[in-house]
Amino acid sequence: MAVQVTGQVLDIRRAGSYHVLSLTAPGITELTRPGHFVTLGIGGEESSMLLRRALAIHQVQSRGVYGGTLDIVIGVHGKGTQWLVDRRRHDPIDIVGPLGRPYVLPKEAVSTVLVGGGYGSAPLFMLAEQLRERGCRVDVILGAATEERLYGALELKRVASTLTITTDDGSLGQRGRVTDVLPAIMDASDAAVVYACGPMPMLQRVSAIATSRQAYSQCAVEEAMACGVGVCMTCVLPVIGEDGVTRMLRSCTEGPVFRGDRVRWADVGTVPSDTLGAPVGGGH
Amino acid sequence: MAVQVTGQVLDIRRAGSYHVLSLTAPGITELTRPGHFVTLGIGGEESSMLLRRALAIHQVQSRGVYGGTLDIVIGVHGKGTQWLVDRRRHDPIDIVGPLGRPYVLPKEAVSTVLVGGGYGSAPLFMLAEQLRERGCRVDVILGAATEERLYGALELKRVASTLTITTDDGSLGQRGRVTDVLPAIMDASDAAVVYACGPMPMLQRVSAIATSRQAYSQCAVEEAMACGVGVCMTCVLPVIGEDGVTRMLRSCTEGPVFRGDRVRWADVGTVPSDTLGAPVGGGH
Amino acid sequence: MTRALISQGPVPSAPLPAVDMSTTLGQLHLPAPMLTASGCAASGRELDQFFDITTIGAIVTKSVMANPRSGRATPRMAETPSGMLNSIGLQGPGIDRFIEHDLAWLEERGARVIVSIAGSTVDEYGKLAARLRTVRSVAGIEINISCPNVEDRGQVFACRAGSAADVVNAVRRHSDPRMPLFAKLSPDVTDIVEIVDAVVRAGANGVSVINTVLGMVINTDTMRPHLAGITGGLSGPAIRPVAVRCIWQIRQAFPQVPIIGMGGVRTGLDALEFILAGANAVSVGTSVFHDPSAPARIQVELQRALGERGFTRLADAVSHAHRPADSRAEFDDDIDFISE
Amino acid sequence: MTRALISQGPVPSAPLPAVDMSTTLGQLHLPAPMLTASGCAASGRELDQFFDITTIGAIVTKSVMANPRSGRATPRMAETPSGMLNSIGLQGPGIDRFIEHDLAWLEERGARVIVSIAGSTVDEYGKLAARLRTVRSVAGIEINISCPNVEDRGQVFACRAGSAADVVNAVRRHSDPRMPLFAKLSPDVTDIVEIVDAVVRAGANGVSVINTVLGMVINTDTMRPHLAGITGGLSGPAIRPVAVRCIWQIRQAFPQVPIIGMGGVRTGLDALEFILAGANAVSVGTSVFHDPSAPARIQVELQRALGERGFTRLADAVSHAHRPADSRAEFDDDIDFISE
Ligand SMILES: Cc1cc2nc3c(=O)[nH]c(=O)nc-3n(C[C@H](O)[C@H](O)[C@H](O)COP(=O)(O)OP(=O)(O)OC[C@H]3O[C@@H](n4cnc5c(N)ncnc54)[C@H](O)[C@@H]3O)c2cc1C
Ligand SMILES: Cc1cc2nc3c(=O)[nH]c(=O)nc-3n(C[C@H](O)[C@H](O)[C@H](O)COP(=O)(O)OP(=O)(O)OC[C@H]3O[C@@H](n4cnc5c(N)ncnc54)[C@H](O)[C@@H]3O)c2cc1C
Ligand SMILES: Cc1cc2nc3c(=O)[nH]c(=O)nc-3n(C[C@H](O)[C@H](O)[C@H](O)COP(=O)(O)O)c2cc1C
Ligand SMILES: Cc1cc2nc3c(=O)[nH]c(=O)nc-3n(C[C@H](O)[C@H](O)[C@H](O)COP(=O)(O)O)c2cc1C
Ligand code: FES
Ligand code: FES
Repeated sequence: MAVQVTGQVLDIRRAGSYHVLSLTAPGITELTRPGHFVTLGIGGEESSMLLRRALAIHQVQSRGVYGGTLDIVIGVHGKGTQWLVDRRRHDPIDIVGPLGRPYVLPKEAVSTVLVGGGYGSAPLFMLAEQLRERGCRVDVILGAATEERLYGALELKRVASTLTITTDDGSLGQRGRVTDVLPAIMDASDAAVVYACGPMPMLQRVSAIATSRQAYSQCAVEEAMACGVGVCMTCVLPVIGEDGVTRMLRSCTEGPVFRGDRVRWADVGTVPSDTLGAPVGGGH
Repeated sequence: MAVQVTGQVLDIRRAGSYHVLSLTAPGITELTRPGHFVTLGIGGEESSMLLRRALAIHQVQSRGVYGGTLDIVIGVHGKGTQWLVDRRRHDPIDIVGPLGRPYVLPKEAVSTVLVGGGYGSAPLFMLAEQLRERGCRVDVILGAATEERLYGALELKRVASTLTITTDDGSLGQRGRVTDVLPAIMDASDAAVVYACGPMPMLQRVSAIATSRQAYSQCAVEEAMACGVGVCMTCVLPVIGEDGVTRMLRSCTEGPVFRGDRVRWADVGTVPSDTLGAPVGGGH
Repeated sequence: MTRALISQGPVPSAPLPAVDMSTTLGQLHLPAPMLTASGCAASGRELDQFFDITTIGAIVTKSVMANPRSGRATPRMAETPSGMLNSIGLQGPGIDRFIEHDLAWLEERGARVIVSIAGSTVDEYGKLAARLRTVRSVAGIEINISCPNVEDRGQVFACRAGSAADVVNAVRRHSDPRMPLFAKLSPDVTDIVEIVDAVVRAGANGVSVINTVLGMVINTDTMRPHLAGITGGLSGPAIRPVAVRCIWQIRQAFPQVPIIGMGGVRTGLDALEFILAGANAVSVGTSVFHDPSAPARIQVELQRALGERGFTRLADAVSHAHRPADSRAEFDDDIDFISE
Repeated sequence: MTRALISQGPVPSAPLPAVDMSTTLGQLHLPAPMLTASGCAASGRELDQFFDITTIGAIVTKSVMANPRSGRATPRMAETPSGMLNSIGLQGPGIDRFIEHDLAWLEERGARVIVSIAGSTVDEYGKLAARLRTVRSVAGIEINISCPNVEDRGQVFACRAGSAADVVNAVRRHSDPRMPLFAKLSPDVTDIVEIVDAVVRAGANGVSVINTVLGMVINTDTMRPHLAGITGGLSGPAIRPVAVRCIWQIRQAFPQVPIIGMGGVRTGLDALEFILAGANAVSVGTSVFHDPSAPARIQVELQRALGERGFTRLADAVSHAHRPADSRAEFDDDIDFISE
């Protein structure tokens, strides 16, 4: 269940190369679970940018004078995200959410590893807290190209059992990639679940590492979305169902969180020939 | 000669039902004469509104810390003017100007009457000052539907020999129209020129009254413009040339100020059949 | 600032004027004129959380084919100025599962449904129509003929009068004779009136215009076509003037043919424009992606706009822009000239 | 905020990369690829106050007819989402005054000129070509065939291969055999490749695509068509994907035909998109109304964009998006995955 509300900008602040936008979002925060996302209308009524932008929900505050507020972490990518970070206090923003399938939490108090790439750490905060509440061990790995593209390391440190940082250029933490350190960290805690959010190639490798260690992986993907609510079919990727059949599933409603071992990572961006209803011969 | 500059909003304030926008406009103010206009880019870079909006230059200040500023008076009409009045201090605005043919000033110190309808009074301020500098008598008539749609009566009073106000509803000044009082005022001063700015039907009648009294009229028209600089041919109206031939003239470059007796007011919005190159038979 | 609140959903700020919003599309009577555009509302379920889908005229479902279909590879969309390109490739569950799953839900929900069908061959269209004959809850069929004909070098059915008519003919023959059929046309033709003529002769009860305009975007980073499908369909407000023109041309040529209009409708005034041009009902497509409550919001805005213009029946506004000129009323010399 | 400064004119902020910007359109060599679109720059004079018109490739002048022409009644334009409609009706001074007045000025100014011509009959086109034969300063002729043929129920020449070819044929016969001729095509056809085939066979050296898309706006206040001409031509960024698609289709079918591309180009990246799709030169139309220095600004932005992508010659980028897929380079599994 998602709702559409007009929120207001409460605050916008920089964090490294990102911006954190706090919005009032009455009615949305109450329903939010880790891994949910929102879509925001861009550019005002006379905007030439028709499509909403999808952003992971970072934090929610359900009470307080504003009756529900949420934070999102924005990396400026193009004109829509630029518009968002140019907002000022009290500006209205049209919000739809919470959207998507959130992370699935383990029933038991197992060990977990959370892996975030760049702003992909944003949804891991709520997740880490809820896992801790359930008694899970939570080891966190954050990676980015360079220090200023890490988000929230200090805050995550507070809630994590361990925090490991990697940067491509070695400007903070270990030089290298999150997947360089993941195996050892999984092994140390005997992790049963890996939660990940970040670029597709990262998710692919995280998922492979988890699977090779008989662990579950829960990966939040990022596919271009036109509607965000499941009606347009733009955001699909090939996913293997329980019946062993590959289908093109909508990442906005059947994701963005998928079981890593179900996603045909190497085939993302294609329609594998054994997909249900795949083109025969000349294609569609 | 017009220039294109990025100005900055210095101030925006209400005046009755209008807004007065003050902009830095280095390079434009120096060239401005009464009757000139500017065009402003609307909605920012990702705007769906492609066309610039034309606005009369109300006042210019050529010196000062900002190196040239100008004021315009805006009546909100649709989404573009709404966007303009929603600007805040320091917002950038793309300005092209000064554009058009300004009012022609008399060589001698004759009596003049200035007639403004609604925000049409905006360009009359500079005009009144310059006419007074030349020793002309300046009687001003302002009219509007209702009091709050009059602009600048107090300020104009200072520079005018007399100021007469009419409103359709009688909320200020005489109940009626500017053309009800124009004949008597012209006769009283033996006016040689009438300067007018306002809606087309007003200009038509002002021009007829002036002509019937052997006076010149200088009317600033308002036609929808796509380019404002003379390249698109959208802003035309039928005007009789010195050779007696009617042509469809561009109001952005051959106007906006026309001699009232040259404009075929009753035919505005049509192509009179005796226009140079008019369609024969079935039309173009 | 408060203007942004317009996208807050269908909550009216002032009491709605009393306007009879019902409309008639040949034999099909609908209590309200707004529809969802095929492919932009799936089968209505997802939108039902944003507005009550039974309050609008009907849900037009995503074009369904005979068999399950994966659609094309991604990227399937690109944002363009005031529009978007899509190249979905008709992903869908196939007619059987669609009937069992989607139509059953819509029936239970009490929504009116126009089912959109698509085929790769004339035969497939006929089979789809035959299959739907057994289903009670179908109020009408929209025949999406903007599909490549695999039997004719991938020529799009909608682009030639002959192939367009063949498809409609097949559907007509296999449908209940009382089933309202709407042929959904492509604007990418030299003469749309000729196509309308062909499909009406072939048994269509009305037409839906317009489908998307063929377009393309090159990604300036990869320096290749952005869409996996290379070309895609342009939709959204960018194409609205093209849609209005098509509706106008069709209404000029066929004063009585029922028209479902679509293409870039975003507000009640846009919908009014379509109705004045000749549309009997109006579908909302891409705007749903911008505002998931758009169909219901626009319906309310339209009702208000009609009331403000003195209409008490939507039907009276249909084709109103075609009325003969009445110069006296419009060029009245005595109008209040200082209206500013 | 600083992004808005982009419309400040062609002043580059960093040194421009060295890129050979010259381009070749058959026999016509131009030092730079940006042109003005016909009807959006008059004869260049007004724009010369905003940028030096000799720095761009050429001025394409407003389509001129044999005799003076008043154009249509107003309103002649309507703003639409990311576009505009126009219905000017080819207002102009007629060929004689155009040559004496406009061409003479352009020659004196030292600008390269492509003259656009338009006619109501095949014969008129021929006469215009013959008249231009006497003028030295014409670098090329653009034949605007998107005009109604008064001898054939107002059918637009560009919409049928036969009439399009007839016009081009007449112009070819009356022109200097070495005069580069470009047929300016309408996108409002079922198959643009077929039209290109016809005009090239008839003697066109290249094509200009696209002219405006037929559209319409209803004024919801008067509840009548907004334009005095009822329908009008849609231009601006809204139609850019349609233009890119047409250029792409033509380049796919004709690897060598020179193409002047236009339709909604607003930035250097837009121009690059056209070039990658197959355009050899790019015209700027409606964007001039938004930013009168657009052609020069876009040319600078294009040069920068080419340099950033490693091109040293514009010519190497032409049609680059058609290059065969090279999967290795593009789907490299080893890319830096935490690039964010
Ligand atoms: C479920 C989900 C969660 C996301 N969470 C975050 C987040 O927390 N923080 C953050 O900074 N970004 C997040 N993104 C990515 C964000 O949506 C894009 O950066 C943004 O849409 C880019 O818009 P733009 O106008 O700046 O870029 P442009 O490139 O100008 O956008 C053009 C079009 O492409 C789409 N697009 C471009 N890049 C992406 C992308 N990476 N993913 C999806 N659509 C894209 C845009 O939505 C738009 O429709 C998320 C995306 C998804 C799908
Ligand atoms: C020479 C000139 C001087 C002007 N001076 C002033 C002034 O000092 N103060 C002021 O408030 N207004 C002035 N106007 C009118 C002003 O340009 C319009 O009110 C404005 O363009 C409307 O834009 P919009 O987006 O608010 O309305 P919309 O109706 O949304 O505009 C849609 C399109 O129509 C055009 N348009 C609509 N109404 C007019 C109009 N009345 N005149 C010209 N184009 C129009 C717009 O420019 C735009 O392209 C002047 C117009 C001209 C031609
Ligand atoms: C993502 C998407 C998918 C579409 N799928 C279909 C479809 O399956 N069948 C169909 O007839 N039209 C389809 N269309 C076209 C729309 O129904 C509509 O005709 C077109 O988009 C113009 O309307 P709009 O501008 O309101 O979207 C689709 C459009 C979009 C944007
Ligand atoms: C106001 C206006 C006038 C035009 N006049 C002509 C013309 O005289 N001859 C012509 O071939 N094209 C004419 N065009 C079409 C443009 O040259 C161009 O093909 C079209 O507008 C698409 O490009 P754009 O989107 O950059 O404007 C005109 C376009 C506009 C907007
Ligand atoms: S974004 Fe529309 S279905 Fe997922
Ligand atoms: S507005 Fe373009 S010529 Fe006047």
